[in-house]
Amino acid sequence: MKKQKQLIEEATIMFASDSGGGSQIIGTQMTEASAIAGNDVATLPDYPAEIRAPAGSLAGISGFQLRFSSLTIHTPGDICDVLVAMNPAALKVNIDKLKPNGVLIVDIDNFAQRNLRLAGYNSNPLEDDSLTRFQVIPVELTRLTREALKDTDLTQREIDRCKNFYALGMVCWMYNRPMDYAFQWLKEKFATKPQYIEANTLALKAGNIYCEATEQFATSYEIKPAKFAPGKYRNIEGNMATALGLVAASQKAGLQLVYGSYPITPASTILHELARYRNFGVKTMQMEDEIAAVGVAIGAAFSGALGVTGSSGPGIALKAEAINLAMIAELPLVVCNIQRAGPSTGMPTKTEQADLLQMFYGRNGESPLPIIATSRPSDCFETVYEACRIAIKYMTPVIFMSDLYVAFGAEPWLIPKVSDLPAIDVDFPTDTDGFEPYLREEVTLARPWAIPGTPGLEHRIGGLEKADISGNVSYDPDNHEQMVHLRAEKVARIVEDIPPTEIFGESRAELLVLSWGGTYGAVRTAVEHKQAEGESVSHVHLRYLNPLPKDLGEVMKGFKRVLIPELNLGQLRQLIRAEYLIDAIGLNKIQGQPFHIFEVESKINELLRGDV
Amino acid sequence: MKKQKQLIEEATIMFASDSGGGSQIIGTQMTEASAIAGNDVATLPDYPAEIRAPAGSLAGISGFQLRFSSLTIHTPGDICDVLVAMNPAALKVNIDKLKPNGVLIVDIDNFAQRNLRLAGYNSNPLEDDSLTRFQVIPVELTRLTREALKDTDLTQREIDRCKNFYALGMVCWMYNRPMDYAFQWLKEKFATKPQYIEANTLALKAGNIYCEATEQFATSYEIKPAKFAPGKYRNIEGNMATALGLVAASQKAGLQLVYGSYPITPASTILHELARYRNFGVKTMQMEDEIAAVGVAIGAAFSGALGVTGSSGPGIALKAEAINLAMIAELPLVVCNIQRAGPSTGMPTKTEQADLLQMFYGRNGESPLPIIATSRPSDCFETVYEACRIAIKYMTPVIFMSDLYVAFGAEPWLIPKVSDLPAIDVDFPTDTDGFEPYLREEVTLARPWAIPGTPGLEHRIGGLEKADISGNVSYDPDNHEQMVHLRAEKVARIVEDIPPTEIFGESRAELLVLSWGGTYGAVRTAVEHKQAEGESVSHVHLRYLNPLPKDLGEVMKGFKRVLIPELNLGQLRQLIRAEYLIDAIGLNKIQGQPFHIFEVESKINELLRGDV
Amino acid sequence: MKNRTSSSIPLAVQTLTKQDFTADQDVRWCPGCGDYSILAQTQRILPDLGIPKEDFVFISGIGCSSRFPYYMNTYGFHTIHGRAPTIASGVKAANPDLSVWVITGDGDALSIGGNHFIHLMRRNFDINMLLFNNRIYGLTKGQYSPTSEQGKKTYSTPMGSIDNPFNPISLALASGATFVARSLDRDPAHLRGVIKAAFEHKGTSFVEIYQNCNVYNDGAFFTYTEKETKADNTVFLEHDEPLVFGKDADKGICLNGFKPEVVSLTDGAHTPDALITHDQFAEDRTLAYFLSRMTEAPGLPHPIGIFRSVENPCYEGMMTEQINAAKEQMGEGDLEALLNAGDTWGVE
Amino acid sequence: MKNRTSSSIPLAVQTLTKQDFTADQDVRWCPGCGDYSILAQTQRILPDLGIPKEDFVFISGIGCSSRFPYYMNTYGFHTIHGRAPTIASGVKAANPDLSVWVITGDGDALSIGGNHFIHLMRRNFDINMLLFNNRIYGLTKGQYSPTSEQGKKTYSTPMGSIDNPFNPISLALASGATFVARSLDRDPAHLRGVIKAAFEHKGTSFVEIYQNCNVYNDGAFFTYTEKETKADNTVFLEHDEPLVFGKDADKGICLNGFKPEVVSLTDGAHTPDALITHDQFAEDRTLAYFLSRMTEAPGLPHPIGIFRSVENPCYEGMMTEQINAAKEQMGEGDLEALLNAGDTWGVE
Ligand SMILES: Cc1ncc(C[n+]2csc(CCOP(=O)(O)OP(=O)(O)O)c2C)c(N)n1
Ligand SMILES: Cc1ncc(C[n+]2csc(CCOP(=O)(O)OP(=O)(O)O)c2C)c(N)n1
Ligand code: SF4
Ligand code: SF4
Ligand SMILES: [Mg+2]
Ligand SMILES: [Mg+2]
Repeated sequence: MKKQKQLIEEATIMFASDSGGGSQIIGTQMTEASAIAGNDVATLPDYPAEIRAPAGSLAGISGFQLRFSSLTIHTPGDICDVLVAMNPAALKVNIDKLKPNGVLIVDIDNFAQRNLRLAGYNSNPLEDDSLTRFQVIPVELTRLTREALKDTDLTQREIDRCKNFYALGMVCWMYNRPMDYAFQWLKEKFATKPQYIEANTLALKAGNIYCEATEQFATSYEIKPAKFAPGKYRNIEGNMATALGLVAASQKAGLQLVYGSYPITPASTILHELARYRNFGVKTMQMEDEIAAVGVAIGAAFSGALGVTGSSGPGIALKAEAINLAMIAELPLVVCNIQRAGPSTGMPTKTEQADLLQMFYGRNGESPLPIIATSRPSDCFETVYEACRIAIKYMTPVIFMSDLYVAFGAEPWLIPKVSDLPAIDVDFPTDTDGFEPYLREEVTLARPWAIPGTPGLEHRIGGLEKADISGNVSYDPDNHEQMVHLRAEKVARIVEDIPPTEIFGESRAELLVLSWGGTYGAVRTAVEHKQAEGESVSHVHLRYLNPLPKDLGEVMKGFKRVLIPELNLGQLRQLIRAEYLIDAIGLNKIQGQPFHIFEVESKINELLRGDV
Repeated sequence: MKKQKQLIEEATIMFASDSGGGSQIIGTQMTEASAIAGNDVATLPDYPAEIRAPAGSLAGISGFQLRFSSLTIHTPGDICDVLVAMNPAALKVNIDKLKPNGVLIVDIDNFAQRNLRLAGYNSNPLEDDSLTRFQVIPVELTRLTREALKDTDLTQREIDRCKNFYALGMVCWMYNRPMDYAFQWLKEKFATKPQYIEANTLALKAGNIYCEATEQFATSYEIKPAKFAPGKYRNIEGNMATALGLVAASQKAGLQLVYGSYPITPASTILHELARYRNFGVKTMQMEDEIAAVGVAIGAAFSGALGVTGSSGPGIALKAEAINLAMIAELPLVVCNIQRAGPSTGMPTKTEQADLLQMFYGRNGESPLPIIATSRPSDCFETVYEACRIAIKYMTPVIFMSDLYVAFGAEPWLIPKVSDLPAIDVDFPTDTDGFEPYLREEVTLARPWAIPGTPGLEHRIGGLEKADISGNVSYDPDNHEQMVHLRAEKVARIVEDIPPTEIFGESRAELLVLSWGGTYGAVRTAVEHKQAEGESVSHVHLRYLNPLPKDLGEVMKGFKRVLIPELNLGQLRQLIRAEYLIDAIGLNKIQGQPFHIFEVESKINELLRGDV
Repeated sequence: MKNRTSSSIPLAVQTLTKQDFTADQDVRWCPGCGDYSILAQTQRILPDLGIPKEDFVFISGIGCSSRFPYYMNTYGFHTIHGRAPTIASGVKAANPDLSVWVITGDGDALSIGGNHFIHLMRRNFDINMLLFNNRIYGLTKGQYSPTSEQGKKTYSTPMGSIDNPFNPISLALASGATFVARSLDRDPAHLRGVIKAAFEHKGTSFVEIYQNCNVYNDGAFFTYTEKETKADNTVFLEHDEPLVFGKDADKGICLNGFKPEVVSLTDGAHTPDALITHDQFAEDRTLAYFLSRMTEAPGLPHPIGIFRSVENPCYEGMMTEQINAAKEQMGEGDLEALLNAGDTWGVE
Repeated sequence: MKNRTSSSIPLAVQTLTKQDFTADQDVRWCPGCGDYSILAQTQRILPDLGIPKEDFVFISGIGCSSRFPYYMNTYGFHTIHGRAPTIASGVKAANPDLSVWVITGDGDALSIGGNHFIHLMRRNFDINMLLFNNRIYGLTKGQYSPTSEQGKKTYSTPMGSIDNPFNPISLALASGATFVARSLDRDPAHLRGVIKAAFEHKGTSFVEIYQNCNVYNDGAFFTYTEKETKADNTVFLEHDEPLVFGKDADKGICLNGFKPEVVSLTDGAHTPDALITHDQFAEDRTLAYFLSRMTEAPGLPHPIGIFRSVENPCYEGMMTEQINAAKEQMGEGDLEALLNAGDTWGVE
């Protein structure tokens, strides 16, 4: 049989299996291979809720969505071209994500009665008519894998665990991906267990050959490299980039990094990542709770280290009192809030951006803090680095906001040169002459970072209101008012560090779409599409939430209407309305899921044309 | 010598001494006596910062300001007619509060070199010219008291502690106050120490006679009773009224009251007060921290009690995560935030209203909660009662906001009849038929309060997102969105319980002054004054902050401008601007002190006339 | 509820079965997880306790273990991380008639919830706490916990953890716990017995259950639970019995000053009389504390069973007493009188 | 800093005086408060410790006691209620060369801060904690605390408190504290000695100091501090010495099973040899625990002194070791290499 090879622009694939089934692994393999092949890639892992559910149950399905493209892309895709479903539950959970006429690969060996029942199917969807709108490719994946590995020494159970690599081999064939990356990875991963290297390599190859051999697969696809700015790239997950950004900031500042944390999804992987950098002098401390975690970071900051703490909404709530202490003590501190879907425990493995106002206001009294948010995995590095820079320059805690979607997503990252990273100047005063703990730098209003161990600069700080300049405890009414204003002013002055707002599109148009955080990809793509259709719409994505860029009010004046899409009930909108008295319109989704591009597009359509 | 008696409308007196010196006691005595005499009264105790400082030091001064009037008053007064200063520090701390030509009574026996130095005086103010703008009445208070009590068996130290009653005797003479109330009080207070009754009674009388006898006092004043609505009155402090309101709500609802708390200024006295009501079945539980305190209240609510917790800003911050749990679990709970000056530990003995946005937004995710605020000591009862009523009716935590100024202030309270209190209906379901833990009442959207111990209604709740109706854990995207909207809608519907907004003054005018919380008195008085001068200004004071009254937008349209005076940097203003896109103007004071009437008046002037 | 004695059990109650305590939700622990056994034993023993189903309340924090209440067809509250003891205290304070159970994990109880843990112990509410100790954070996918052994390599400690672990039994004792026990997920009969004893104890009952997390910390307790090693590495505490252990009950534990010593019962040098006799009712808690420390000394067996069981007044009981006393002294609260107390005056 | 031995003390350091440690702020405790003495003894002993003033850091929570750092002319941080141990841990972790002191109260350390307290003990940072135990909340004006005796009447417990108090020494021991001592505000020499020993101990040192709050809990410890009663009601623990006490050193304490017994040394029936000999260096902490419980039995004297002092690796030291090991294994971190690690590709 003559196979066809077709050139396409891009593809989106979803791997889905029981959570122990290896979807995350082969998803990552395919991502790396595609990235190395020069595609732009974007991924979206979809972890099951909390605990490993019994095999075959709906609650236990783990998914990995991957989009790779010869064009620049910003999201893992609204809808999939291919779905690889390892069992009925995986099918059921994900079938809605497959586009009409999309390719559905299923392991039919797993479609026995018991599995169907576990997935809540009354009849076998492969046998009834429910899947006719797709190209269903049933594969005896279990049998074929066993067959391929029958000469290995592995137990049946071990053999079955190689099925995912068999599937990967198939997908590699479909998209003409070289398998070298996977071979290499297996060698490193199982360095001490050569039998696993062999078996998975066999499975991989067998899957690949299967496609070449069988008539089920007629066409393979080729996706050319995307155009990237020149430079060196690697594929990176959001939390990994955040961890690297923190290490980079500490190194550039010449400071020790002390990261205090308490495990919580989706922040934990920052802790895991940083714990591997002891050779950079990084001190990760898993503490008894979130309060202790921020406590050690504050203590470290007082001692002259870069103190950082990270958590997610419920844990951040617990840190509020201590963050407020750092605020009044005017110590540099970076607080990473990797948001997940709330309220309360909420949906811990789902994404949302509903903690913005919590970060603004979740502390008693007037407690202004700079807040910046990352927009995508590759942006985490730069944004958290900027958070560190501001914290040190202005002597203030800074809130860095990310979210689960960004934290767990991956995409190519243009690796910066260390020498190109912005300088972070640290000045530990030593001069006792005229030293005062709350004497401020004129421009930034930062107070001196005088650290224990410095002779002659002994002083006391604390959470009681402090007298201007001396820092002594003060109950003087006018002093309190002055200090409240000084602290607000200090944060306001950070506006000088914010570059002019970049408008994507015309600076005067019908509609401005204003966004922040992890919605960047969907919003940017939607606006690109609309602009390509000639619509009068522009996009501004905010990194700095507090203070807002000083030209933002002016920028918004160029537009008849402002649309603010958010994964919450309208939190940025509330701030924009209050600040600029603009009747900004919201597009609000609160489903624990990122925006689909089409959702943003149709809201734009609605606003531009009045179609509802 | 013939003494004169002069009829006046009102007077404001300040007693000031070392914190052990008894100012609070005689202040309270004079307040009660004046209230019983039919005056309207308002008080403002001014506690020193935290700890008892050494005798004679500025930091240790405790003050008590009292205004009594034959007219209706709303504040303890901007400025005093009389200052009783027991030592130089008391003088120094408070002299700015005495009006020009005001009466200054000092204990000259305490103006020795050492005391002057402790107070930071270089020269004796009684001897230099610094006090010429006042009517200084130096009294040998120490010597005179010792003289008067020389025949008692008390030690000199004990005798000296009676000085405050000597001073009270003098003030009673000045304002023609009967001393019976004080006599009676002494009898009860020192029931087991008759020698103290005798001594203080002697001192009281001696002070009174001293004024009658000496030429220093030429005029005494008489203040006629104020006009009150008919009824029975008592003088009440804010926190005491709050405690009574909670007991009343629990009794009317037929529920046990469980109050979980952890001591913190200025909330602790609610705990102290409630701890005295064991005979009402009130269970006060002083817990290990604020989290445990709200935890027991939530547990109690789950069990079918009225669960209440109280704290101040820093403690409230700690409770955020648990309050969020109660929100998603949809349990009735009342959270009392008795605000103090922040941020962080701030100025714990001073007042502020800067926690409003914290109460709105200080929790992760979308976490809407009803918020209501009391305006004055006598209003605490009704407002906290209303908080309980809403909590139970709508099955939701409710935030009750007060502040230190209201909590520690006192004024006459028209005692309600128990039968007149609004009904609080509690319905614990028992019918197992069709029972679902999250099946909602149609109008209020309240879910059923099915309590442990009820056969057949066994069910599980928790902080994970729950499926509509069944309350089971759900990760379904659409369900999450629906639940987020349902919870928001439930709070929004409370608007139906809010009476139409009362406008004090014309409903169409130049200026609306919009206020909330403890600023009521100063704002209302300022507006009264301006209205009396014929100015076009009205006043609306909000009890309900979330939701806002539904007619508020309409109401505000009747005014050209809206002024929002707040003891913060503009928190209600931020909400009003965002909600109504109105360019509301702020008058913001953040000094740990309440507004003076004149401050509000001059802002009104400025806005009405453009004088700056 | 505990004061209902078995003789007064209504018939309807006696006929409850395990099935009655099984909720309709799918159990979502990893296949093979030790939590299944604890759930099953609890569901099996509850029908025997003689109280109606609706009087049971299970309250948990967050963690794999804390999903437990969802699977029990009783009242349940899956609260927030570490705070279950506080919410349970509120439940019990408000309604002392309920049988209140706290389900928690080593992270939930001893890390974020450490403070509530020690305070619950000292207050002595009549609450039963089952701590599923798997020496790992299961739900957040494998970080070390406050009971993980020093040097443990986990995702958050790739070079090994450096904190010393807590001994939960010692901590509970030092906090004032009146009932302290340890059991094993893999010894169903013993587990049921301990759960029952915890229920029967009036006051806070603390039960540490060694629980296997087969995904993140597999085999952590196999020395104490598996047939080959169990007998030589554990000693089962029985009241008034000498501390004897070993496959053939051939070893015993003697006291040497304040130190425990293993002796052979077969070499003729020692008889059971020389051994330490367990006294779970000892007012003084030094013995119990001493036993709890045996876990750390090498060569010594691990004690399993009830360390201490002493009756002390319960918080909720004392609260009720105060209320009764107050009512006696001041009369049942009268709201009208309360509002009108103090100095009042009338205005016509 | 503690590893600087006295022989290597620079001259400048040796000449520090109490005055050098006195800050310019007015001390604002109530006249007569026991805090004054603790402050004075600390200021007196610090110059003798042989380290420069700038290396001292005092960290406190909130409470009367917690104002302490303001009065010390060293680095200081008056943090938030209960959290001082966490902030101190951060200070020490970031800079192990500093001498870090936590100043706390019974409410601060054992109520809101209980969790950080027990975790600090188990981590064994080289930090010294002085707990001012006045068995009351001073700063918030007189509510009962977790060390208040049951039945205590305070503003928040007009009918008496119903929780059992903690024994801070027992709790510290059970949490794994390596140095545990008790001293008295009114015994300046003893207090200085204990503070010095705490400083010299490498690892977390916990010192409970009985402190008189003359305003809200006056005389709480007079039995142990005042001349008339002190000798008969306290026993001073000295390493390797028998437990002897009484005005004329006429009484001693024997061990009976696990129970302490007071015996007379004058009736001829007992000699000092029969008494318990204190061993503060015992690895096993049962003796120390046993001594800590003596506070509760009636008739027994109250132990004052060092209960336990054992060297164990410190958290910050092990952290440094891991860092050194990592550097050795992987080489000093190279940022450029780190960013470029993994699979990279170039685009021209
Ligand atoms: C405030 C908060 N912090 C952190 C978490 C994340 N979290 C959930 S469970 C858990 C630890 C679970 O460990 P353990 O209590 O031992 O329970 P197990 O899963 O092992 O049964 C953590 C850290 C959370 N849900 N809430
Ligand atoms: C979060 C928080 N909760 C409560 C308080 C109020 N508070 C301050 S100090 C204190 C207790 C003080 O008692 P203790 O620690 O024994 O210190 P002492 O004043 O007796 O020295 C409390 C409850 C606070 N400042 N912050
Ligand atoms: S992760 Fe461990 S503790 Fe959690 S369910 Fe799985 S096996 Fe059990
Ligand atoms: S209240 Fe008590 S502890 Fe606080 S300063 Fe006064 S005497 Fe000392
Ligand atoms: Mg665990
Ligand atoms: Mg105290």
